[in-house]
Amino acid sequence: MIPTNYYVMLSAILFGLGVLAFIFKRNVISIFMSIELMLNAVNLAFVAFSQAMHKLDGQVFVLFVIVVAAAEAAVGLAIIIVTSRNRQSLNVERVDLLKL
Amino acid sequence: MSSLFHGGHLLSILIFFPAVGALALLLLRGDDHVFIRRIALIVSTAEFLFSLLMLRGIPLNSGDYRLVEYAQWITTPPIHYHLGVDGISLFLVILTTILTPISVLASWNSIHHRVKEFFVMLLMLEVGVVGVFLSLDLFLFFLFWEVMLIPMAFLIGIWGHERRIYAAVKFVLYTMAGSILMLVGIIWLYNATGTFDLPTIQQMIQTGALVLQPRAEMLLFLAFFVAFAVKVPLFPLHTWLPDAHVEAPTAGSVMLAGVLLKMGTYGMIRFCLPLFPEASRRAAPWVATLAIIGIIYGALVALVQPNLKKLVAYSSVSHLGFIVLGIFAFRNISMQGAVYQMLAHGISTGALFLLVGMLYDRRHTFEISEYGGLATPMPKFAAFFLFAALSSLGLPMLNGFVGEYLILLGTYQSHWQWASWAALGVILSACYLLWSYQRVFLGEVTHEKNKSLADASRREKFILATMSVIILWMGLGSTYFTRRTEASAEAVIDQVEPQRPYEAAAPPVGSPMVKAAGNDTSVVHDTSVVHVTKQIPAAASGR
Amino acid sequence: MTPQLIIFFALAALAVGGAISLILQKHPIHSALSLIVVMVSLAGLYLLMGAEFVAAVQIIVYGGAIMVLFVFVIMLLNAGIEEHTSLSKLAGVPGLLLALALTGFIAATIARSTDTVQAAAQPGNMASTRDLSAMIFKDFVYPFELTSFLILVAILGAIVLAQREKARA
Amino acid sequence: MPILEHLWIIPLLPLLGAAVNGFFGRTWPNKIVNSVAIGSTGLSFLAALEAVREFSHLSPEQIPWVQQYFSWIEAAKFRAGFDLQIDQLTVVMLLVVTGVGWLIHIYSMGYMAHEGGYYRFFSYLNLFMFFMLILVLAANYVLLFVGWEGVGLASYLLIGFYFLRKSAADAGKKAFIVNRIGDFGFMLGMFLLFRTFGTLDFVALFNKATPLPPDAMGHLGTLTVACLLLFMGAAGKSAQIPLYVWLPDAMEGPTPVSALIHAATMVTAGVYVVARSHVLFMRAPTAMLVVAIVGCATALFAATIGMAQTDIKKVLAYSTVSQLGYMFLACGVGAFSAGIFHLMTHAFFKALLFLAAGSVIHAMGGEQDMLRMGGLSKKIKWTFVTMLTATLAISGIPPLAGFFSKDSILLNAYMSENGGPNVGHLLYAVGLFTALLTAFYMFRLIYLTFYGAPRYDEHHVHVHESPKTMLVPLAILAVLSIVGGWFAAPAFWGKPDYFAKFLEPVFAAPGGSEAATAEAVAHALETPLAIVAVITALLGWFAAYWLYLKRPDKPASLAKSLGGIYQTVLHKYYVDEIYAAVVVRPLLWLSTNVLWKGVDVAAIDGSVNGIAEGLTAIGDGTRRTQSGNTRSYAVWVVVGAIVVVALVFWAHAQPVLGVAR
Amino acid sequence: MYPHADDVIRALPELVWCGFGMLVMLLQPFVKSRHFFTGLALVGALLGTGAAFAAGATPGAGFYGLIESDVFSFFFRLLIGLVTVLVILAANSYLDRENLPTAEFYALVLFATAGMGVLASARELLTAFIGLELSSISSYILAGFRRDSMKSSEASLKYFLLGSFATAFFLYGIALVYGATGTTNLARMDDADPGSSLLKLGLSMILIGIGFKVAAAPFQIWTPDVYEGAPTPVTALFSAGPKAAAFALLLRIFATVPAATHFWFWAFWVLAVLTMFAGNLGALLQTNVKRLLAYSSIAHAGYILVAFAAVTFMANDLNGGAAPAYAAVMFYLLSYGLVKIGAFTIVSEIGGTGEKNLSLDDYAGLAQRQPFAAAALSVYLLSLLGLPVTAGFFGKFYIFKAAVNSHLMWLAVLMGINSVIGAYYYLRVIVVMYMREGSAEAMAAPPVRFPMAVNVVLAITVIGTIYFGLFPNQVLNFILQPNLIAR
Repeated sequence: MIPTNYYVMLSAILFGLGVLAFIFKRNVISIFMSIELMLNAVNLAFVAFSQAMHKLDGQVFVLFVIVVAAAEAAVGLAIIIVTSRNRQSLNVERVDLLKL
Repeated sequence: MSSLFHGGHLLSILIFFPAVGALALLLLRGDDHVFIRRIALIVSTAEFLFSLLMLRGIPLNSGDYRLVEYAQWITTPPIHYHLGVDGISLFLVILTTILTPISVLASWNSIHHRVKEFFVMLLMLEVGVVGVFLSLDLFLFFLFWEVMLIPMAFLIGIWGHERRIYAAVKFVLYTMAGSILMLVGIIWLYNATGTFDLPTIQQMIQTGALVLQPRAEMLLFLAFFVAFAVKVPLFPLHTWLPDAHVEAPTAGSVMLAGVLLKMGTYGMIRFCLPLFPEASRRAAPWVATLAIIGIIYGALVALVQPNLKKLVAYSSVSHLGFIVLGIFAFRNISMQGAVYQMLAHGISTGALFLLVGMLYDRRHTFEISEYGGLATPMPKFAAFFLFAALSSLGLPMLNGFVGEYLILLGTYQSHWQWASWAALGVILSACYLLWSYQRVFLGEVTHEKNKSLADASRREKFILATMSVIILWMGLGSTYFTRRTEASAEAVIDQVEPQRPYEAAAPPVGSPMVKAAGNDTSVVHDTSVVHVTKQIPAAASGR
Repeated sequence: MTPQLIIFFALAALAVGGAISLILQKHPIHSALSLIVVMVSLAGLYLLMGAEFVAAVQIIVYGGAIMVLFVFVIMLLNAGIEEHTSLSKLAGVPGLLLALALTGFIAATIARSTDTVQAAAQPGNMASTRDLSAMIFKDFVYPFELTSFLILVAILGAIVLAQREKARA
Repeated sequence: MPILEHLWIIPLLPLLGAAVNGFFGRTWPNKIVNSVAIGSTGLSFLAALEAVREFSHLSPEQIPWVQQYFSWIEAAKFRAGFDLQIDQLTVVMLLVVTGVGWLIHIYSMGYMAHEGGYYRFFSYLNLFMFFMLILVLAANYVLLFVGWEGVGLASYLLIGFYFLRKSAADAGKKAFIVNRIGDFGFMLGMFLLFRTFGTLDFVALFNKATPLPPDAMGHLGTLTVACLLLFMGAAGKSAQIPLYVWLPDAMEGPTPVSALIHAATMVTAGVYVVARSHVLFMRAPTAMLVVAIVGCATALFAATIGMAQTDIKKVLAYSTVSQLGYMFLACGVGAFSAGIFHLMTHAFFKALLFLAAGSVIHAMGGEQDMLRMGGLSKKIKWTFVTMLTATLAISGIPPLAGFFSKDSILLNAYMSENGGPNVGHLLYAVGLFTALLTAFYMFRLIYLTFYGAPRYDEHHVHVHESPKTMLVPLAILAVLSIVGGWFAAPAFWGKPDYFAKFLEPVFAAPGGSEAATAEAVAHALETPLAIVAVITALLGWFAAYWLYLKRPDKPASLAKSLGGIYQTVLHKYYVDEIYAAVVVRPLLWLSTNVLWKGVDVAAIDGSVNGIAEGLTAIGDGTRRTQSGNTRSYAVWVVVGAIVVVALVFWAHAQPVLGVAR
Repeated sequence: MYPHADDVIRALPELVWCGFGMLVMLLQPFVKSRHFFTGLALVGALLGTGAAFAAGATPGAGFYGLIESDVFSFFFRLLIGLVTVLVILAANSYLDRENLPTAEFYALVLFATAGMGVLASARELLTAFIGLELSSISSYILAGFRRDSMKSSEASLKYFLLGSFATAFFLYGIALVYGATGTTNLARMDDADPGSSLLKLGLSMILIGIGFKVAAAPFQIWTPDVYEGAPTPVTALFSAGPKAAAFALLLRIFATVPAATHFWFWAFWVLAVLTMFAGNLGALLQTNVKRLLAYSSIAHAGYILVAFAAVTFMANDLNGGAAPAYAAVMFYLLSYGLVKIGAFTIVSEIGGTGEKNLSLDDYAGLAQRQPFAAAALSVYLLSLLGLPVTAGFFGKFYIFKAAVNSHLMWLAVLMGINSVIGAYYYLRVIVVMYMREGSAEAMAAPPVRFPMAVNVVLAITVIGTIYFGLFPNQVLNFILQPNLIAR
């Protein structure tokens, strides 16, 4: 018997690591990956809750999230491509034309 | 046509006729300046004539709102298009409507670019100001109060002098800062009463249907008061005024000094006192102190101004201090004086600004040191200037005296210290006006350019003569005005500090002076006396 | 300690390790591989909880399709080792502390929460794929349809953005 | 009684004259301007005479005769009407004003003949007449104040008549402002009276005041304060210490103006007001004492300055100040009729002095410095004779007018027991000494001007007698200066003083028997005191004679031996300088540097702008958080997350309600 | 038969918008005329808006309670539809000028619109999430639509990264709420235990996600950059549409989940203050008009949050005390949407090819060169400033009223202070247009001729702004219906 809390705690930790990754990665692709990490954390929580409450909808949500993540990935990577084309750099800190 | 004016829409016409005129001007081609000026003059003169029709609707000794218009405008929250005129607003409206054509005339030759827009703005300004004076719904009042800002800011900002933009922005920001608080106050009041209708709220307060906690009342009072104090302007909120005046074109200054400042004092009379009587009473010493500081301070600063227009501007600070003092002395006499002084100041300071503007038209400077000895090349002009200055410094038989005298007289009745300090302003006004008059007009002509200045032209003479006649008439026939303002002014005072027949309030003669002064306030609060309270007509009277 | 718990901790450690590796790796491709590790270990956890379908989708769509896309793009853009700039003052120590604080708070809240979460997760066979499909196509048909538009948008976006312009000046 | 019912005609005529000349006179020849100006004042004089004639037929109950024309100011319980009133006091003033005024108009015709701005001059002069008549006819304080301020205005305009000269413009301004300082007190006095009595109409107010007991000595009761405030106004208008400084400067105006406004009429308005308010003053012994002391001090003070002046008009100006001091002394000791009497005689001889001085100046081609005159008696005989008459009159040589009036004042001062017996004697002594000085400086003037060797360049200055238009008024005034005092002559024979008797209804002394004994004492003292006074005057005369005719070298050496004292007196005790240093300059400095540049610009605008700048700086800071770096942005999001979470978890208490509904 | 016709009708606007989005895409290879797509998109937008009436006429929950067709969603669908119509009209000339693909653009706009519609009507968090993503992903693409522009692509990247970041929070919040209540359907959460810390945490996370969308400080951080970088018509859309939709979701959460309001008061209080100041202070020094308007958007979000503070405060008032606050939010969104679209349209037109003329200096003397544009922009600015006779005045008035109503005096006062600060920079633009002379070459250049469609947009927005500034009544009464939001 694994308490649901364990799962959710793990999801929280993963989510937090995702946040950390978002902040500390410089490469836009890596940053995007950290978002995926965060979404995975969410999924873990959904499944854990779903199981704990014997409700299926949590798992349905996971599927939706995965679809959304896929769509985001497509668009996001396209955006990354455009940016890298325009700037010849993938370092997010170099993308700072717009400021103040 | 006549039924239109009889049928109770006169006030609406007064408000919106200039707007129609402005719209008509907008549709005109912009390059025929003469035509545009004429249209503006005709519109504003017609407006003036319309406003005179109000006089027929106001019987003597009536404190009610007359010519009331009442219509639902917005249902949630209930906001009404509620207009009405009483003795206090009556002449302020007429003052506005007469100063507008005069401003048009004064701008005849001094405005060269964007002429059409100028007159449009002038007329829109009139719309706002007349609206402010005629609104009996707090919301409507606030609306016009804000509407008026923009035309004025444009007048300053587009047709003003060197630092016009700074002045225009300062003007708007100061006023807005004040009025936002007022908006909060208005809404608060609405929350407490469920209505924006001024007469209704007044009645609720009078009948005790609405009882505000002292702290709340004071905050509400302050919310309104600060907005008005900025407009007046009361020391230390006055610093926008000199800038605005100096930078504004003549017409702007005339309207600003003539009527816009009066909106502040009008607001105090119309809102602060009747709605928050207790708070008004508590605040009165502070307000009076500020007013007195303003009187003396304004005068002293005016005294040392090297800039003629700024001098007149600071003199307004001083004069308006008198008005505020008169209002917050809570005596019938001083209130009457304040109402009267509002009109008188409008005319005499308006005249001074016109004169200064005419000088500017000739020499393009306000620096006093650039002038000197002008009485030689332009004697008539000098005579007019002196006349206006004398009226401003309160020479008896001219308009400035009556108001000032009544204010001081009334104030003295309850607070002799206030009146005594304030009366110093009377000395100082003579100092700065006569000194500046001397430096500008007397002595030998020192600057070569000034030797050939033209005396007042026919147009200018017409303007100045009109102003002079009004000055003289107001100085002699003050009863024509005071009889019409009396009942309304007393109605206001009755709500703050009901007054008994005079004799009873007199301190025992021969009693020590200081004690007498101390006694007086307690006498006023003596509750054993039956107050002769005037009933404020309910809003229903007009419905 | 039950075996399940041991498996859980092993997978959890793997997941957390993968996540940390994601952060620490300098090369994006390594980060991507670390992410795959996380995903796979999460799939294991799903299995542990009895959500087989989700676990499968996780592996196929996430670990497979999406991560492949990532790797592909990394290759396409020829992304090298991460340039280590620190232009953002905020994203240094303060960022670290803030993020840790947030994480800590969330974790602490969850740990202290006394409601449903405390109930033990039931590894069970209730998550039949049939039920799932019924739910998707009945209860959640509207969002499901919307996701189709979402994918359409994604395609559209990819075309609009990444397409090389025909006549580029 | 047509004129009595239409009293307004009397002031209105000069106003019309002023208006007509003011608006149209610019293009008219002098003759028409003359006819308008002199005609209007002449008619006004005639109307006044007619009014007095009708007045004499009134029964005592009808006096004071009040006519209400229209309400000028109304507010609540306050009413100020355009109400005119005539009683014995008014009659005296009316006749003096219109009569002397008219004469001076005539004189001006000749004096101003060659000046520019002729129409302007007469317009102003008529305007002055209008306001002065309002002042004396007013039936309430407010209307009186109209005249009061109005004459101030006219005075301002006339002093500054030669406005191209800076000194003239300065003097006009100074006159107006100093008067305003007095008016400040006057206004407060009115306010206090209104507060106390609820009216400012003379009749009603005095009726209410009459039953009141007097304030105790040294006690600032309402009446005392009111009287002191009124006296402040009077001191301004009548050039008493400390507000006398404007009057000598006012000599910048044309000489007829000095004669009319700054000698005969306007400056006596203060005395008039005090006399008019005697009901109040009688009940304010402290105020009375103050009036007496100030008057007395002014008399002495101005006389000392007068001794050292060399400008002929300045001498007369200080003399005027001094004589006004006498009048206040009289009022202060309760001898109102004596004060008014002196007012009248002074109007005659001082107007005469000024006009004669004008004639001298005219003759000298504008020269005013006595040190550049001398030996004129032969060349301008008429002027000399009339001026000598006036000098004798002012010095108090019997039987000229000044003798009687001054004697009456000194007698009353001597008898005054207000504030203790010795006070009266002290006042008397000072008054007497002033009389000595008066005789001295007046004869000094005569000797310097008309005797000795000419001290001017006879080749350039062609001394000539003035035209008839100027001499006739001189002659008339000379006659009046001689006979003007004879009304009071019977007092020496124990008969009633006609003048005092005429004014008695106005100044009726309270209490019968006391007054009777006082009268007896007075009669006993009359002659001895008169003899002393005459001897004193003669002493002054002789001193002047000795110093300025017999030993003309002596004054210079005397001045040298007096050193600092002489310099001080010559420079008028440096009062102007002190005022400038203590009041004017600090005020200007304060206004400029503290109020304007300090408070307004630096403090208020500075803080407003400071707020604006502070906001801008914060704005800039806010802007800088927008660094453009996505990583920082992410941290901001985290910050926000923490803020939100923290607030949700730890700050969910409901806020304290702002107000009860 | 499932889904029922009613279900479809209740979701009809979104379906129409999506349908037309697809249609546009499908026809793209076949039709060369650019204006055809404008027309088609316009028709689609209008039809979708019209469908809102159909949906409004069929009140009730749809799709097993995932969405709700009530007055509330009707209002927001109309608002969003209006925004879309205006944006489509305004974008036409911009796309021509910048030579951007039209069909794709309009398709994305329509999809985004549909996403917003979903947000406005969703009554279930996952559906809302999908709607949010639909509009967000479209927005990311639209922001980078000028793909060879550095700024545009940067805006797109930042928006995408941060947007996804925030979405993760949002999603995590949904997960936690789900964990706490066992459901994601708002209507079933009415018995949720307000004391549950999991619920608190979940709702906080949701607030973070929505706060990001509505640009509440400190989540506002992306706004200026993205608004500046995005193509101007897209900026217009951003400022009016997604914001309204996100606020709609928030309002619905409040209305249906009583537990939600318990803890949020201070959060909204603080966010409102931070947002107002962040927007207004940041705008003070801006010289780029587009960026200035972006900051102004932040400030206005702050004002709306003031009303939200009032909502949360009054939510416990059983007598429906929160109704005026709802009304304030909704009216404000309407007035503000009109104004912002109008303003950005003018910025777009004045900006010229490549968005060159965005600086304040480019507006100097505009009143003389283009009096009508200057006048229109002045109307918008005055409305933003909150002067009477504009809709913005009433918007602000109602918010003040809501705040005062809830005794949030300090908040009202702070808002007042902000209004004054705001007045400064709005006035500055007006001052520049009217009171400053333009550069010689700018004055000599022929005035920019606005295309018809743009003029229509300006006319609609100006007239709307003034009309609602005079007669806010109908809208307000409409909002203040007792059955505004189905519970």
